[in-house]
Amino acid sequence: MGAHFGYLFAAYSIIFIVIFLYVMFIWRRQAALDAELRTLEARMAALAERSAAGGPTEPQSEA
Amino acid sequence: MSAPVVETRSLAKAYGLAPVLREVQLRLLAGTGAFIVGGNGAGKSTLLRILAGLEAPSAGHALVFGQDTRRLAARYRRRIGLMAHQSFLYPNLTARENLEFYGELYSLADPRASAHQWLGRVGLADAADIRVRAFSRGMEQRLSAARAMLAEPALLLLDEPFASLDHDGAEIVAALIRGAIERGACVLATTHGIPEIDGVELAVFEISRGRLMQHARKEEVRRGGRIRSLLGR
Amino acid sequence: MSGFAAVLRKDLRLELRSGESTLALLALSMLVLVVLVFALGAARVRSVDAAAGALWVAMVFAGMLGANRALLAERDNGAIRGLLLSPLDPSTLYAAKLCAALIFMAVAEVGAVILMVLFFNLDFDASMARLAPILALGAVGFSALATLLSAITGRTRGGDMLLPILAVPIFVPALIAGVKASAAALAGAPFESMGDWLKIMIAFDVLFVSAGYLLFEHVVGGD
Amino acid sequence: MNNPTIRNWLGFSTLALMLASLFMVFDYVPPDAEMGIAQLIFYFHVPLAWVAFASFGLVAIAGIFYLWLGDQLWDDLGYAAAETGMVFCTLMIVAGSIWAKPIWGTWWTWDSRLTMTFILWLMYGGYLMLRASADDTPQVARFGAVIGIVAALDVPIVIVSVRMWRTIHPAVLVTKQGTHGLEDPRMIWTLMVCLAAFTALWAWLLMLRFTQLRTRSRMGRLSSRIAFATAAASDPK
Repeated sequence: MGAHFGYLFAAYSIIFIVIFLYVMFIWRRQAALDAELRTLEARMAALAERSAAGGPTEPQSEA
Repeated sequence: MSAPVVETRSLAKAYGLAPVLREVQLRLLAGTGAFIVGGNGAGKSTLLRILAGLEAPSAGHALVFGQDTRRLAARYRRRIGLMAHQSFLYPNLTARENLEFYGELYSLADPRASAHQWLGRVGLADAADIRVRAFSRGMEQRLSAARAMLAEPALLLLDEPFASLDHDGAEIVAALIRGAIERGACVLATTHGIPEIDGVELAVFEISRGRLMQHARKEEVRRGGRIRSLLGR
Repeated sequence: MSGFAAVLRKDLRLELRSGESTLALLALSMLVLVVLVFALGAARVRSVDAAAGALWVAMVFAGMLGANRALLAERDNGAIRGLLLSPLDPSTLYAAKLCAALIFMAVAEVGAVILMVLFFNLDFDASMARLAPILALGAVGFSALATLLSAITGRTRGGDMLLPILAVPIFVPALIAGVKASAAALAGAPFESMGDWLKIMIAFDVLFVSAGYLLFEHVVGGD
Repeated sequence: MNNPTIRNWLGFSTLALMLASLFMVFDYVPPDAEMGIAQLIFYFHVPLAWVAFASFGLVAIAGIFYLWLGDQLWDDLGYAAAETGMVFCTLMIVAGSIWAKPIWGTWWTWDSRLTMTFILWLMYGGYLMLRASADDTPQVARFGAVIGIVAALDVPIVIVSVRMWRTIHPAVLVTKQGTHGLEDPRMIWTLMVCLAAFTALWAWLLMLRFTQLRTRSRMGRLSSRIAFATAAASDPK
């Protein structure tokens, strides 16, 4: 009976390790996403600054 | 006054983060011709592909015959002729077989007769039974023009129709464009330089930095083009 | 319907002109059979199970190659765009492409069956007649699936590699049924005894021909 | 759905349920008389199977809605479901295999259920490879939707064919098959708690990944708008 404890232990640890790894993977993607978001925010701030300095830059329609 | 054949409303297109077309407002009526000039990668071909329904705009609307080009029903697709950079021809079929095949797809009354007629019009009657893979670039271009006009479309979209054509070939294609406009079709073409087609009033637009602008005087564009090319585009 | 006939006629004409696909399919079938003869060893080569298995392996590989080639012709000069721009319905295009693929596969299969009989020391007898409908059902199912999937994989990076990865697992039920029914047919079993296997294959064919017909418009064209 | 409160609440209940199920498996439930201690793997194996199949079903449903409505939301949901489904399906196969070794004496046998699961695993592996090999364009989203639908359509035929394949051939091993007599009510309770725990875990992971993919899609749209605005701002007056 105790002889099979190794299998039981292996099964449960693999399940939890893989789930943990998947959560880590999501976590790292989130970090990358946050970094991307920061660059976007920086670009938006630059854009706002430029439009404040250079007057109205609303797209005009023509043709 | 009939409804415009082509109408775009605040049309925009981006590939990834690169804006290609912005705020494009274009209105073209039946029986008129318009040319778009602009450098390589200016978005001319993209605009034609969107109007043909081969690509979806990122924002805004493109209407052809009053229909959104994103979902063009077969009966509207039937009335559009597109001549693109790629010829859409099968290299292993002869010129005649290519035209007959497309004639059948467009359910022409007599594909065989139409193919024969168009081969004559583009001056390829002698090459009718030669496979397209043996064609020169100029011959393929002429056949491509015939393919686009085969079903007498009400809207003709031509991407660089004069590219790699010699003087005679350019004359032939120019005559076909004039003929199409005269029979009431709407023609929209892109070119590098400003074309002259005798007896036809052409509107000229320029795409620059993704925006479409109309030019009243052709000279202006010509000068602008020269300056841009001096600056290395 | 004239569009269907036009596309099919054009595909057959192109194929007759070059014979590329059918020849490549035949050559690949032959190579697969040869490899399996060597891999299985002389002792097992007389068994009908091995012969039926080898035949279906050959068919799957040949079918994959054929599906890849069928859309290749449309990619030269961007002809597929010309087709999508024409009044032709995407579903009609699918039907025509499916028929063309089926015809090429049928020709390759006839060749593969002859080679199988020779390589596996079988006889040309009544069992061949029983084999024919089984192979036909298999070819319909595989062409239906591969025509749909190759339109997907042909437009992605590394698509040639992706086609077998996507197609083979989905084809498994028809493959199981086909191999089992073929082995039974070669062993001389009566037709009724393989009824259940044939039902599976028919179900597979009906499902995937209709799925392809309905879904094809979503995988060609646009963007 | 994207509410962080719900997400946190789900996360905490997952944790609590997981701890409860671990306690029940290792301390509360009596081990099976015949199969011994390794039978305890079963309490996690069955919930894993349930969430894996639920995920794959969700891929097909999301695919149908994507093709129908064209809203990016459905593609994000389908992608997230395929990914979590793949994680749980892999775990189910691994746990089942570890269970099979002491009980059946082999890691793997071409039993009908195992075969069916393996084929599913291959199908959705293909789906994820397709998504990984291409950029996230509307075109690839449609490809994913089509494959998700086709794979789900195939599942019933796979089940029938694989079952027939195995019943006609005698099983290689004499196995004590699927029908687990859960005679003790404690066994049933344990299984119920484990099912709840894994369903919560699945919902939590799916929500995390789905929210993330939603954010990414929205950011894609936003950055393209910023690109347009930047170009407009630098236009000559």
